[in-house]
Amino acid sequence: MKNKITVLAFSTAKQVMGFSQQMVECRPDDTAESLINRLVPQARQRCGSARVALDEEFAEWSDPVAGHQELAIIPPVSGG
Amino acid sequence: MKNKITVLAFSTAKQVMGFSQQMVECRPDDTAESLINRLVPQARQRCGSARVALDEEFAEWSDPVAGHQELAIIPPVSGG
Amino acid sequence: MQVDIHFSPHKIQVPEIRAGRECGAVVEFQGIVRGTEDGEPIRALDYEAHPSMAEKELLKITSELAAKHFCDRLIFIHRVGEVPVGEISLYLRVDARHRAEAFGFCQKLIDRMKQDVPIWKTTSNK
Amino acid sequence: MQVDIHFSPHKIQVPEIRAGRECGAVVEFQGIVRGTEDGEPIRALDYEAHPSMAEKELLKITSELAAKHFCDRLIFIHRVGEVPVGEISLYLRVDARHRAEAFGFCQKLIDRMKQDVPIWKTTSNK
Repeated sequence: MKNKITVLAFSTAKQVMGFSQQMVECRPDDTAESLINRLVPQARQRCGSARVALDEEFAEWSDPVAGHQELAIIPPVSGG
Repeated sequence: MKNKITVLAFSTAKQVMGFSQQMVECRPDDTAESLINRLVPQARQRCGSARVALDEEFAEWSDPVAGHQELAIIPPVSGG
Repeated sequence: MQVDIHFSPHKIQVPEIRAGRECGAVVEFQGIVRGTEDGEPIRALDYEAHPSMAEKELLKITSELAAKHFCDRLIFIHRVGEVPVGEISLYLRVDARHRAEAFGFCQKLIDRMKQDVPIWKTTSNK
Repeated sequence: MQVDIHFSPHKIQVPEIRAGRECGAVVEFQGIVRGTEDGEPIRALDYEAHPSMAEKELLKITSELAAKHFCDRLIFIHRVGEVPVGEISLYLRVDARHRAEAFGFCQKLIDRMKQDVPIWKTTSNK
């Protein structure tokens, strides 16, 4: 059985990733960074100073994604 | 011809003076302090930390009142 | 800067105004009469003012503050007479390009008002 | 503390709410879309958000701030989608006993929102 995770890309990250939401298969040793880099070459670098959130909590790009349902790429925010 | 000035007393100064507004004769050498002390003994002291305004501008108690139309006794303010 | 200053014995109606094209921030403040004063329940506060002097002082303060906090508009409404618990005694609205100016102006105006603007409150015993 | 957080694609209607009996200060903030962005005239801004994560972040920030600035109520409404020039993108209302708490809470909430709450604006080219 394969593990799947929903990847969300917002704002400028949407352009880099080419989607706003996608269901993705992940490998047992995937980190947030390795996962998105497999979807788009150098995605992590190209997303600049974006942060990552796992299940709606800010996390580190080096954190493993195993056990999470959602990975969100969070470019610098600009609400208001 | 006598000079007259309107004396206004607000808030706690009203209790001290016994009026909120009164037309008063003033002498040529009157200061704000001497004028109100003549109306009510020790009025200046009894008005505590009140300030005085002459023609709607803050002034000193030692300022002469000659040439002004209005003297207002301004206790500590508390708007809001 | 457009400045409107009002003293009114009537219940304050919060004005509905469309902000100007270059306005990015509107800060509004309502001062409301609380149900207790110095720990004792009250029914109302009484406000009195020297309105024409108060307006002059507010205009002085406004022009001083405007030099530092660039704002487009100020509306200042202070109720006078008896103000029942739960009703608005003071309403302020500041429109500015950016929020820091609007917040700075509004807060400093209240601070200065509480030092120098001839308005007084007393607990209503009626 | 009562907290209401909303994200809505509709024009923001400023809520009319009576303050509680111990509330002495209400601070409201409207963030409005200005007619120019980086010196260029614009027609609208587009806002997007991760609403459920944004709500979680706002609740965290709110409970941190409430420890220092004791407030009774917060209403937070952020519009999403296209927001035309002159319309409200963000509405905040903070009710507190005293004005310092209400102003402090409101300003710090906006500052923290602009650091950590997943909401983004882009200039609308439509």
